Amino acid sequence: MNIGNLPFIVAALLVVLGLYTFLFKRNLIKLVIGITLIETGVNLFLVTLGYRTGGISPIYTFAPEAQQMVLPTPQALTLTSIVIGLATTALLLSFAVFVHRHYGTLDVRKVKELKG
Amino acid sequence: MSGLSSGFGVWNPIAWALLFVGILVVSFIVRSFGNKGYKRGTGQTKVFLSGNDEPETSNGLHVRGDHLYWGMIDGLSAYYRRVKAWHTGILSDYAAWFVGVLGLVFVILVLAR
Amino acid sequence: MNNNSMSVIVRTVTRFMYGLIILFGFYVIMHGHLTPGGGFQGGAVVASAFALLLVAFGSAGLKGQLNLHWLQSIEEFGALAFLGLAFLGIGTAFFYNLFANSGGFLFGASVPTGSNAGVLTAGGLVPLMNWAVGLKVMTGIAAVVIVMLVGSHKEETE
Amino acid sequence: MTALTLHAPILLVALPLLGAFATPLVGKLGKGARNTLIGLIVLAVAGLAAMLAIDVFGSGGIPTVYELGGGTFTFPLSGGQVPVRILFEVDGMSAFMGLITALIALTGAFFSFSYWKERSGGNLYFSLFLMLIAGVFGMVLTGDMFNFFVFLEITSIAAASMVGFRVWLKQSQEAGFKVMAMYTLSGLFVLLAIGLLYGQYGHLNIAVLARSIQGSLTDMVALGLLLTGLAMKAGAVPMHMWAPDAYGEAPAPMSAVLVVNSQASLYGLFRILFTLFGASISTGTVGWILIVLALLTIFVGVTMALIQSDLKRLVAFGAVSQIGYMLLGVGVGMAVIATRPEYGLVAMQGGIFHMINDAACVGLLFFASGVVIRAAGTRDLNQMGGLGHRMKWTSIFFAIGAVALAGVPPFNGFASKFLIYEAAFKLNPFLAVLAVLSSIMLLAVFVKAFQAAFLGPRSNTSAHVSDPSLGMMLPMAALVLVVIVFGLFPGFFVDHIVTPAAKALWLGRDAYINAVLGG
Repeated sequence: MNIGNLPFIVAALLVVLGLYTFLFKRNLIKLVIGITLIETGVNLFLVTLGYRTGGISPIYTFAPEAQQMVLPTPQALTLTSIVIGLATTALLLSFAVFVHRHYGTLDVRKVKELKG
Repeated sequence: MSGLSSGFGVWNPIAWALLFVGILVVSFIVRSFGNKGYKRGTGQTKVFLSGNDEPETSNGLHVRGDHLYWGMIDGLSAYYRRVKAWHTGILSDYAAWFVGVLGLVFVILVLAR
Repeated sequence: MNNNSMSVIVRTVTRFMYGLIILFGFYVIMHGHLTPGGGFQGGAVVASAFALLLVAFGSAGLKGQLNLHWLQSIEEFGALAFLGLAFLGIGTAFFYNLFANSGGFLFGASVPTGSNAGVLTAGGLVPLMNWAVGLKVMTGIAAVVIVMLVGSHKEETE
Repeated sequence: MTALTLHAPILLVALPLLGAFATPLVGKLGKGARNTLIGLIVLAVAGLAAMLAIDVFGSGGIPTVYELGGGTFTFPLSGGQVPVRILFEVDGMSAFMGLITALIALTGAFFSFSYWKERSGGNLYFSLFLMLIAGVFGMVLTGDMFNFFVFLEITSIAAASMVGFRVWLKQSQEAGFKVMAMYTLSGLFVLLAIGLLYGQYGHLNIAVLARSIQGSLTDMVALGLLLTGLAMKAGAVPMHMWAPDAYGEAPAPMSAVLVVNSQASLYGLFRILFTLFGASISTGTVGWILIVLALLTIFVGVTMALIQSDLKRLVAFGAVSQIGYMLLGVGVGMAVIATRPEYGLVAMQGGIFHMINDAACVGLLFFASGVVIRAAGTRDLNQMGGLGHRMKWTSIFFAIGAVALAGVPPFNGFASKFLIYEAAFKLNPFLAVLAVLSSIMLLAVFVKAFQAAFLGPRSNTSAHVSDPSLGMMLPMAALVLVVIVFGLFPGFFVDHIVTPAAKALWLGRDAYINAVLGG
């Protein structure tokens, strides 16, 4: 098996683990952790897409001459995704704080006043 | 300009409105042929509830929201029991349905390819 | 000292470190157009210094040092500055880099091709936008951390 | 083409964003200054959206392309060039969605000025409002997949904050967490799909991707992720459960904007199916997936609305069911696109026309229900009654919105549903039967709401209420005007704004690609 494919497998594993956490854990904080796991998996996937074997980072400051660089676009995408992930995680955790204050619990199965 | 044609059906709101007004006029004409012996304040205007007396209420009776369509909801109770149990309000279930549909769509798309 | 703050070791190390962390953050923002990093990363580094202060000294220990209203105002200013810089080039197109290679004193130096030692005064609007983003991110994340900390403490006392 | 029209696509995004960041600062000067700023911005946005729409609809189906940071290239490109910068590409469908967004932004902002007058957190409210508007405009105008994802997340964050920013309300916090979690999940899967497409073709521009797409197995996986993720964000059953929570717990004017946000996700879904993938997928299968989702959405939405006793939740389930009609119309169009019978375009017209009708009617209903809930002091329909004695105009507006949404002639809801019924009947009579039946049940739903809230004898609770101030009445009246004018002259609007939008999706794939890459 090609060693270059390993990051893709790790990314898929992270996504699956995140989904598992999101679906089967009961604590709201753990749900948020599940979401960040999926996010990490997707980010890893994106950044791996741009990797070229033996490539250097795509910056010309003191760059060695005539060496191949990795693709910069996926790195920009990943960075944007990380920034967005920061905002969503902060928002989700803030909601979790206030849910705990109002409901007195972080159990996802007890936070269900809105139903039917 | 106002009409809408689907190629096999036609919908024209202006014509519809004219027809509506026309039927209204006709029904008023028909109504004017009716019995002129109608009197207010007599037994003719009393509410008829299968011969029973009108129930006394202090400031009028209001049929509340949940009382409407009681029969229909009761008739569909088997459906509503299921669909209410389905809307649990638990976030994990929301996500489970999403993942389930995702898997189903994958299978269908890959099979249809 | 109030009982929210941590041990004397943590406090001493924090006193020593936080200035350096902030300095490093500013470095990352300033060199965003030359080295890895930029406005967001540098801003996050600076904000981590604020977070370190909050953890070490507790929210009560920092009362009056970090004013939430000021932080939010600076954050809005950073965002507006970014959008304003993007609007500068609207004569050609939104986000048009007006100053690049203009030879002017505002980051107008021309960019050499290929490997080079890095020209700090090149990049046109990009370094300015990095500063705008850096301002927004450092104050924004600091505000989020403060709000979360204050929120969770209120809960314990109630 | 004037300079303003040229820059309209980016100004539609940048101006609300500018307003969103300036609102907290200007708000320190006072409410008057803040409201003036926001009023000017929404008026400018509405004007720009109208100008853009006139320009695009008048161009005979050639999309407008705007290059961010441009000045180097002229579009369409020639000789195998590919665009590297972010492009905004506006065709008929994008301009149509821009009109919907502008309509709700305008009425929603002016309604909110009065509605949020005595409430706290006004700066935050309007800041999030403008950010949500900016995100929706970005989603419908962009021509770049990753840019689409960024705007999708902007709308997600703004919408979820909007649902839960009143931290003192218990249930709004629950709704906020649920909505943000589900939006994030859908956004991440959309990003994964974009990564899959980028990994194969090395581009993010929709036009370039559309030209090179092959329909490989990886493409199908990406399509599944995009389809499910965007359908969830639009609120299609069985992934709709967040929608009534969100619409029900957000402030009333914001619920209307959330519905437009759902429609923007629907737009993204249509754009991906018709323009990005086009003929490289099995259109019959995907069309029928949409139709099945649509039928479930219509039926479950309506039946769940019938048993609600919370007024806003009732309207919210009604709004969910209407998403199904749009899916049904466009799904029928998709299912027959390969054979191209004459009713395919009719179905598309119906589904797309229903978007603007739904935005107007549901907006009106949410505004009116906000007024009703504030007057009655409760959201429980069982505790309301007799409000119509003192709130004559509000009850008339609510009734008009309700019958129009339920598809009673001669209002606008019937005009669009007529097209959907006819086309769906041609494909399979069962579809039309279920759609008509559900429309009738929706009428029953609103009869229940109207009877419970407005009819009945005067009571202690309804004795001191009155119609709201002119600031709230005028936006509602404007939406009523839209409902009636669209209802009385559907032919004009279908010919001039809906058909260009439908053709941009149905047969406009080549025009969309050629506007960027050249013939």
